[in-house]
Amino acid sequence: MKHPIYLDYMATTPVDPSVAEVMWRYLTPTGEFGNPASITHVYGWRAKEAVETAREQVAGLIHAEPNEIIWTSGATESNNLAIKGVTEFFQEKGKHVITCITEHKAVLDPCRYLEKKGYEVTYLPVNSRGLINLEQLQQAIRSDTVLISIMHVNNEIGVIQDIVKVGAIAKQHGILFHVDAAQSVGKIAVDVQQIPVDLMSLASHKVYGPKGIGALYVRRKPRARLTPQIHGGGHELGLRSGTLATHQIAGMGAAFALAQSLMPTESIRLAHLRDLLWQQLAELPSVTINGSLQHCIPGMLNIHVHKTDGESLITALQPTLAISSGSACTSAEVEPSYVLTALGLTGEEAKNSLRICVGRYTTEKDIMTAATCLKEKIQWLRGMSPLW
Amino acid sequence: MKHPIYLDYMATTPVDPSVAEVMWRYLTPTGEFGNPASITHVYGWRAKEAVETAREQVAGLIHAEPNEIIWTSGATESNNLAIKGVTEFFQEKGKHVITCITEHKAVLDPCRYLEKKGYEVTYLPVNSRGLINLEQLQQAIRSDTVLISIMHVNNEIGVIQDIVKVGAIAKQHGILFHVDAAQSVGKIAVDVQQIPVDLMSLASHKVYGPKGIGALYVRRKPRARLTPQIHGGGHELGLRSGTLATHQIAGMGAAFALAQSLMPTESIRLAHLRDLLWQQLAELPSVTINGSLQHCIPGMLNIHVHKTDGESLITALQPTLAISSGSACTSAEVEPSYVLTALGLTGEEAKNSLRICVGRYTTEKDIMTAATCLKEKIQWLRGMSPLW
Amino acid sequence: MYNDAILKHFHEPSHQGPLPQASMIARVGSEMDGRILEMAITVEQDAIVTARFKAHGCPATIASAEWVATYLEGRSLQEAQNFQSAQLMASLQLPGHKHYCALMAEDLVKQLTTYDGEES
Amino acid sequence: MYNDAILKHFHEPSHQGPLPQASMIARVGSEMDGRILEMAITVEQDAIVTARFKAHGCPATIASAEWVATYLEGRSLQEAQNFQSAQLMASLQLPGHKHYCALMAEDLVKQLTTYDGEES
Ligand SMILES: Cc1ncc(COP(=O)(O)O)c(C=O)c1O
Ligand SMILES: Cc1ncc(COP(=O)(O)O)c(C=O)c1O
Repeated sequence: MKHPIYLDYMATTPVDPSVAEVMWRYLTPTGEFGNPASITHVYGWRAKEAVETAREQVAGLIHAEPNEIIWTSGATESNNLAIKGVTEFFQEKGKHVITCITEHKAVLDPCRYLEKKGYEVTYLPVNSRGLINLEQLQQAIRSDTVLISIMHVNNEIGVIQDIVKVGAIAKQHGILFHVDAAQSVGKIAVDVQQIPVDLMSLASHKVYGPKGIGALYVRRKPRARLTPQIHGGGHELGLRSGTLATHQIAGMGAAFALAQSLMPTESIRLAHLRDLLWQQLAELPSVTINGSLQHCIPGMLNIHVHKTDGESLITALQPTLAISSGSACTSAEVEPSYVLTALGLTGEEAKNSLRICVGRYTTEKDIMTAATCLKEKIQWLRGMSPLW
Repeated sequence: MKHPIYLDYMATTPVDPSVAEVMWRYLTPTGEFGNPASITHVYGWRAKEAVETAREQVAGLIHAEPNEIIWTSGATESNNLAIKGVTEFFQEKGKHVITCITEHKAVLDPCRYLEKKGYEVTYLPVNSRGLINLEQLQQAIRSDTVLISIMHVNNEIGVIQDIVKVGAIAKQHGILFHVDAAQSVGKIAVDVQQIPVDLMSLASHKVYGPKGIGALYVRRKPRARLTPQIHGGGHELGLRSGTLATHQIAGMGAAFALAQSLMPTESIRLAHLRDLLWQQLAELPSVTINGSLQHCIPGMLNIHVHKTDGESLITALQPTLAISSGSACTSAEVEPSYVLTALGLTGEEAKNSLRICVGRYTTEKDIMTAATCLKEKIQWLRGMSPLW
Repeated sequence: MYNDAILKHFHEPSHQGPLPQASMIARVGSEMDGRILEMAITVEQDAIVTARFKAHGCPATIASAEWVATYLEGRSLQEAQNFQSAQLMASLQLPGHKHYCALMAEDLVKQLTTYDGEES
Repeated sequence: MYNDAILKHFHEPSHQGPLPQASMIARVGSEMDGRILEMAITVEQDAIVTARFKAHGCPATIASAEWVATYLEGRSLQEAQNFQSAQLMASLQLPGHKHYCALMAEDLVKQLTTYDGEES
């Protein structure tokens, strides 16, 4: 089966071929396969060098110091480490956390876990564009609030929260601020010198790096304190134990360096492709945007195709286009997206929505094919629907 | 610098070239790079297929069912998940854990963490060969013991504990039994049908698979219960959330399948190489074995070179041989191995010990070179020592 | 990921569309539920000549509509009356969580074939 | 991982071994400490002609021994008396946790060059 055009770059990205080449160097018997913790021989030294180079590359993209980067197995673990690590460290200080209703499950589920352990969590609502209200945030703050966790870019609708302002509010109240930046870093400028953020989760596989590796930025000045969540050997300044996966880390480093150099041109190109697609789709009646293009990262489009079953549309598109109805999920049954219902859509409307995301390997030709196919299949489904 | 002969296969192994080829298939834009959780397109389906094939391969090597395999980021995380997951789940039942003094840090550090949280941990001693005493184990069991965690093969001396008997004792008392099998699986036969084990940690990078991926075997019948330690999306039957790293998992699967097919011949070959090396070194005066070859996995040799500084010996060998004085570590200063001191060696004696481990790419010629070089450098150091 | 039988019926239906000369029309489901099945048939001498559906819903719903339309054509009303959801479940190998499509179809066929004295 | 200066002195020492005709011998450290430095010299007309060491310990210890032996040869006892650990630290760029090697060496040279009236 010839593969369809991939338009699901928010779910995951392929590894850039140049990044895969870098990874390859750290694998086989003829490569630098050593354990970075092996201090007694050159295999270990070379591996350690690769790890530290990558640390600089990852730090570089967000303007952090290399020693502020802690390797993890992905943004899910980074979020867990940040949220559970900070609340555990400050358990005597308070047991209240503020987050947002449209966060990724990798933030919400740790919060639910905290609730089971006696914590209180405030889930801020969002407006129809997906943005939180800073006044509501202010009002939610209590004397026992120990952490605010707000994502930078939403993984379903691409909306960018104003984390500079959120951070300022957190700072003003002396509360630690964590940002899930899995979907922003590498796509839009992120500068921890400008953002008053204490902890930031980074993912590799959303930025053309390998899956299974991520990082947590942990500010040094002033130092963000947290309790490690995986113990055993004291790697990563004691914050995250476990053998470092050299090829994965080197891959993430290379991917971040590449993202940094491509961002200026890619962000324009992707915005153009997205606009082109939307221009075509807007010709159809009753197709609307979820969220707001104004606050959206380039390349991202979430549309509500009114009165047109989302699953059928996706299935009709399958031979030509690979897209999704929301975040990648673990169950067989299609659940309406809680992100879209938070914007005010009904369950049915949410189910009739598509997440389309273009990326580094999407061409203008792909977009033309996609637009044609989308229009055709929407019309075809509507043509046999009793609702039209 | 031409790389020295690698004799540190306990620290990590290179990825077998055939395994690296498998990994490559799941990386680049022309490969199966999808997110295994993407259920709406062929990219996701192919990735999921790869994950499930690997699950069968990993389960196959230990005679488990595929749905008993939970992917993690490595044996460190697996140990954390087992130890913290079980104790959290059974916190109402009791707060006592039994383990062994020579466990890997990835077991000991989680235990120390539990102690800080009010748990009591019994650390069983070992005899001069590195084996625990089953009577002492029996005596250590209390009514509030919820977990026994004993490693299968020690990472410094290669000694094999009798986990069948340990498991029988645990079962008899209705206590969950966890085994850190990072250093045994793929090297010696491990069959969960024969071993009454509830949870078993598996590592990929000790078996010619990639670093940064591992698994926890969780018995289904009777079902081992534990609380997840990383939340967010409910992957892996809810026990471990986070995007699955297809290439890593496929690599671990391929590596385990390969280990299974090579084990019969490799175990004989590696035992032979190790014996050959020991035969040569035994010619020197005052070189003795730490632990016992009788209870040791093939390929492994830990020797005490009496009155001969270990760090100087390793450094003298560096241009020719890559070996270590113990486990790969995270600090610059050489600490005496707690495993060796547990056998009864003094700190100085432990420091004057070498861990030598042969592996899949070690040839007989390598062993001859290694033996010559070791003998030469030992004699050279002793020649300039005032102790000789 | 649907099986080939469902996908084939979904991707290449040939019985969708309006049927201006319909003898009977039946409809089950609702927009609120997220699924609607509508079937129109022409009947000549107690035999169903043509069946045309309209459907809104998941791929299994649409595939079921197509399957039922094909099934109906050429059968007598009596025969069609005996239609049971299990036939459709088996033929399309509907997964458990899609059995409701077959149940909807059974309702639909019942409505169509249970002549209530009035043509709709 | 040691620097090149240390490694060169460690891997290729040329002053190790016994010195049968030694004018003086000094020794610091102990087996318990895990390090021993022993230095023997021959002295002619207040000048150190030959220096030979024995050493047990880490690479920095052995490198320091070699460095000191080289340093001593050809110097007068008075000159050698002025030897300070900082010279060795700087020359071999000993990392902080290896400074003790230079301190041992200073002790050793002091013992050697502080003539106590008897030849050993
Ligand atoms: C016995 C044992 N347990 C656990 C680990 C840790 O596993 P990982 O390297 O996958 O973090 C190792 C190796 O490092 C080991 O040898
Ligand atoms: C916003 C956001 N946070 C966290 C994650 C989880 O990260 P990972 O896939 O590395 O587990 C994702 C993607 O899956 C994401 O989009």
